Amino acid sequence: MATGPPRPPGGRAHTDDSRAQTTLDFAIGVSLFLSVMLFVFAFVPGILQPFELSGEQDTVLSERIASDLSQGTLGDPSEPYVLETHCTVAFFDEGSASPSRCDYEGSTIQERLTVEDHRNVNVSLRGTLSGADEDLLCWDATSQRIVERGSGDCNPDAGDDDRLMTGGETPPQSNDATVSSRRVVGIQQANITMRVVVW
Amino acid sequence: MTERGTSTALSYVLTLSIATLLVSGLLFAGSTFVEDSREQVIRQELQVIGEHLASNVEQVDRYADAPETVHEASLEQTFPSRVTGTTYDAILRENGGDPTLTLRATDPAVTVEIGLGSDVPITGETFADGGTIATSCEISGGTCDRIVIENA
Amino acid sequence: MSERRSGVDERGQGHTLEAVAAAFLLVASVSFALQMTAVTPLSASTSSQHLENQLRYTGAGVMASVEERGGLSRAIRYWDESEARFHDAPDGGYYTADPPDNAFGRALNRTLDERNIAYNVHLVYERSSGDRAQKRLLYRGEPSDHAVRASRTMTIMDRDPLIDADGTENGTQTVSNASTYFLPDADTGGPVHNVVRVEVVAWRI
Amino acid sequence: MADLRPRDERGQILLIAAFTLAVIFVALALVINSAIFTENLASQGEVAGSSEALTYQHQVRQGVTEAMAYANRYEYSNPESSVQASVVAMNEQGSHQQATAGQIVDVEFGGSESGWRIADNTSGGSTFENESTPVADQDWQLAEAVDRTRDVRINVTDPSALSGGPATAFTLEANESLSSVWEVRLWLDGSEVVVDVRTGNGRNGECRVPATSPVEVDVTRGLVDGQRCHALTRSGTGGNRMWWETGVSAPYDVWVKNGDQVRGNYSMVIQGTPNSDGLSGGPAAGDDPYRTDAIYSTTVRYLYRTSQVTYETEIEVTPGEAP
Repeated sequence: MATGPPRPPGGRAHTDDSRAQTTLDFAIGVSLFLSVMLFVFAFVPGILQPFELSGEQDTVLSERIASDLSQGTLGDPSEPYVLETHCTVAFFDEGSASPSRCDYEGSTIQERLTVEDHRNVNVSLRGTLSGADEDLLCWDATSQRIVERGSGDCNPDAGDDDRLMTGGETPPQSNDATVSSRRVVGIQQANITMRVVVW
Repeated sequence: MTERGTSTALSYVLTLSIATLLVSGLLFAGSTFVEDSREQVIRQELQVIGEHLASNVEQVDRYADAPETVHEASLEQTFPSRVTGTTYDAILRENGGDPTLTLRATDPAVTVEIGLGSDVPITGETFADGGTIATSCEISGGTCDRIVIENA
Repeated sequence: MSERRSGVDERGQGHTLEAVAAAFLLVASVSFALQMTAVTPLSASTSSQHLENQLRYTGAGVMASVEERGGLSRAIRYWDESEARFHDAPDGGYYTADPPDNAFGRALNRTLDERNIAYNVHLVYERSSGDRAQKRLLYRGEPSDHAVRASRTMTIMDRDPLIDADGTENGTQTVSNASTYFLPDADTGGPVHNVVRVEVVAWRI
Repeated sequence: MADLRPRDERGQILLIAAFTLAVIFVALALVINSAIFTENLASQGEVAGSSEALTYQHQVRQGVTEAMAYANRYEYSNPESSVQASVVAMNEQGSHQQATAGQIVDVEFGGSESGWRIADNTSGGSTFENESTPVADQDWQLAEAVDRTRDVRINVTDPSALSGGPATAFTLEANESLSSVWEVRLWLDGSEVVVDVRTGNGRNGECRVPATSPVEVDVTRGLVDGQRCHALTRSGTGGNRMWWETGVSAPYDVWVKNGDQVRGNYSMVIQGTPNSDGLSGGPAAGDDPYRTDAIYSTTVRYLYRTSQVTYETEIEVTPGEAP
C-alpha cells in the first residue's frame, strides 16, 4: 500500500476516527454556511422594503394637477395663480356638464382632470376669509360670493345653489399613502389655499 | 468500514442530480424574482417620466394660451436614456380628440399611457426616444397649431 | 484505496474551507450590493423635496394674489416719511416678529406664519449708478439650507404716491419727492422710478 | 467508504449556490438603484424657471399698464414716446434683475394704438355735467361711434349726493340703439349705495356697498370698492355675462344721464370720437370734464430664455378692458 502524505503531527493514526473530524469539519462548514444563508435571506427583504415602489407617480400627478388648475384651467394663463370665479364654482359642480367657456370638460372630477376614472383624487379650496382658522370654502349663490363653510351663509343642502368647494372622493383619514399638493391662489380678491390630494 | 450497501455510481448520480436541482431551482427562483421587480421598477419609472412629460406638455399649452401672439414656445427636460437597463420611447398621439402620451420600454415590453386634456392642441403623432426630450409648439400665424415632442 | 483515504483528510478541512469561502462570498456580495446602491438615510423619504416645491409655489401664489388687488406695489410704498422707515417698523427699519399691517403682510401671516414657516422678504432694486442694492422688508433670521425663494418684479413710476399707515394714498408725498424714501430714481430722465424685485425666502422650522 | 466522495461533490455545491446568490444580489442592486432614482425623479418639481416665464410676462403687463397710465395722465402731449421710454427703462433694469436668476429676459416696445382719455377729476369731486356754456346739461353724450372702451372708473366722493331711487339715478350708458343699451346706475338706498346694472340683452343685477365715501366703482374691471361685483361681471349660477358692453355691439355712443345726481370724479379711455363741445380740450380750471390724447393699447415683444425654456411672444396690453 503506498504511503500517503507524511503523517500529520501528533501521530494520530489513520483510523476511522479521522472521519469524525471530517464530519466535524463538515458540520462546522455547513452550519456556518446555513447560518449565513438564513441571515442573508432574513436581511435582503429588509433592504428591499423601502424600495417597494407603489404610486410613485402620484407625487408628480398631484403636482401636475395643482399647477394646471392654479395656473391655467381655473383662471387665465396670462395671470397665473388667480382664479376666475364662475369657472371655479362650476368646476366643483359634479354631475352637471361643464360650461363651454371654461377650460375643462366632462362632468366628474376625474374627467375634468383627464385622469383615469379609477384614480382617487380630491380637490378642495380652503381659506380664512373671516375669523381665525382655515375652513373649507363654500359658494353662496344668494350673495354670489365665496364664504367659509361655517359662516352661516353657506347651506349647500338647502336647495338653493350653494355649494361646498370640494370635488372628488373624500380623502381617507387613516392610511398615509396619500400625496397632497397645495397652491395659494387668489379668488374674489382674497387669497385661499387650493389642495389636491391623490391616493 | 461500514458498508452503506449502495453502489458508488448510484449515490454519485443521486447526489449530483440533487445538487443540480438545488442550484437550478435557486437560480430560477432568483432570476424570476429579479425579473419581476425589474419590470415593476420599469413600469413605475415610465409612469413618473410620463407624468413629467405630461406636465411639460401642459406647460407649453399654457405658454401658447397666455399671450395674444406666440412666436416660439419650447421646454426641454433631460430624462434617463435607459430605464433599469432598457431603452424606451415616448409617443404623443392625437388619439381622436382624446390626446394621450404613451411610453414603451423595449426589453420587457412595458407600456404606460397618460391621458391629456382634450383642449391641448395635438394632431397626428410625434415621437421621441428616452433622453433629453423637447416639448414645443409648431407655430403658424402667431398661434400654436400643435404641440410636438422630439429629441433635443 | 489509500489515495482516496488521504484525499479524505484534506477534503475534510478543504470542505470546511469551501463552506467558509461560500459564506464569505455570500456576505461579500450582499455588502457589495449595498455599497453599490445609493442608499441614504433619506432616500426612502422623498417628501422633503416635495415640500420645498410646495413652499416655492406658496410664495409665488401669495404675491400673485396680493398683487391682483395692487397690494404688492402698495406694500413697497408703505413708507413713513417722518420716521424714515416702513410704518410701525422696529428701529432696524424692517419688520421682524409681526409682518406689516397691510394686505401683503396679512396674506403672508395667514399663509406662512400659520403653517409655522419662517420667511424673509427682500426688495432688490438698482441705484442710478446701475449697481444692485437690497433692502430688507421683513427679516426673521438666517434661512436654513432648505430655503426656497419666490420672486416677483414690480415697476414703480415717478409720481406713485407713498402709502399712509391706514393704507390710503398720501396726498402730497410721492416716491420721487419724499426725501427719506429708500428707493432711488434709477431712471432719472424717464417716467420710471425703479423696478423692484420682491423676494420671499421661506423655509420650514 | 464510498459515501464520503459525494460529500466532496457537495462541497462544490455550496460554492456554486453562493455564487448564484451573489449574481442575484448584484442584479438586485441594479434594480434597487433604478428604484431609488425613480423616487428621486418623482420628487423633482417642474422644469426650473418654467412657470416664471408666465409670471414674468404678467409682470411686464403690469409695468406697461403703469407706464400707460402715467403717460396718459401726465404726458398726454406725446404719450407714445413716454410709454416707449418707460419700456426701455423697465427692460434695462428688469433684465439685470432676472439675469441674476439665470433667466434671459428682453422686452421691446412694439407699437401702440392711440385713443382718447376723457376725465373729470376736479379735486374734491363735482357733478358729472358737461362743460357747455352757459348752462351745463345733466343728460349729454360723452362720445360717439366708440369701438372700444377701457378703464372706466367712477369715484363717488360724496355718496349722499346720489339720488334716492333708480328712476332719477345717475346713469352711464353704452348706447348702440334705443333697443340695445348697457347701463349702470348709482343710487342711494338708505345707508347703501346700489350699483344697478342692465345689460343690452335684458339682464339686470345689482350689488350694494355701505355708503361710506368714497365709493370707487371700476366699471370695466367689475370692482366696487375693490371687491368683485357680480352685477358688473358674471352673475347667476350659469355665470351670465354682465360685463360692460354686454348685449351691445360696437360702435356705440357713451351717454351720461342725470349727471347732476352724483358728486365725484370719473375717467375712461376710448377709441372713438369724444364730444368736442361737451368736453374741453385739456385739463381745465373749474369742474369741467376734458379730453386728451391717450394711448389705448400697447404691443410689446417679450422674450424669456433659460437653459431649458425658450419663450417668445407678443402681448397687447389694454389695461382695464372688459374680457
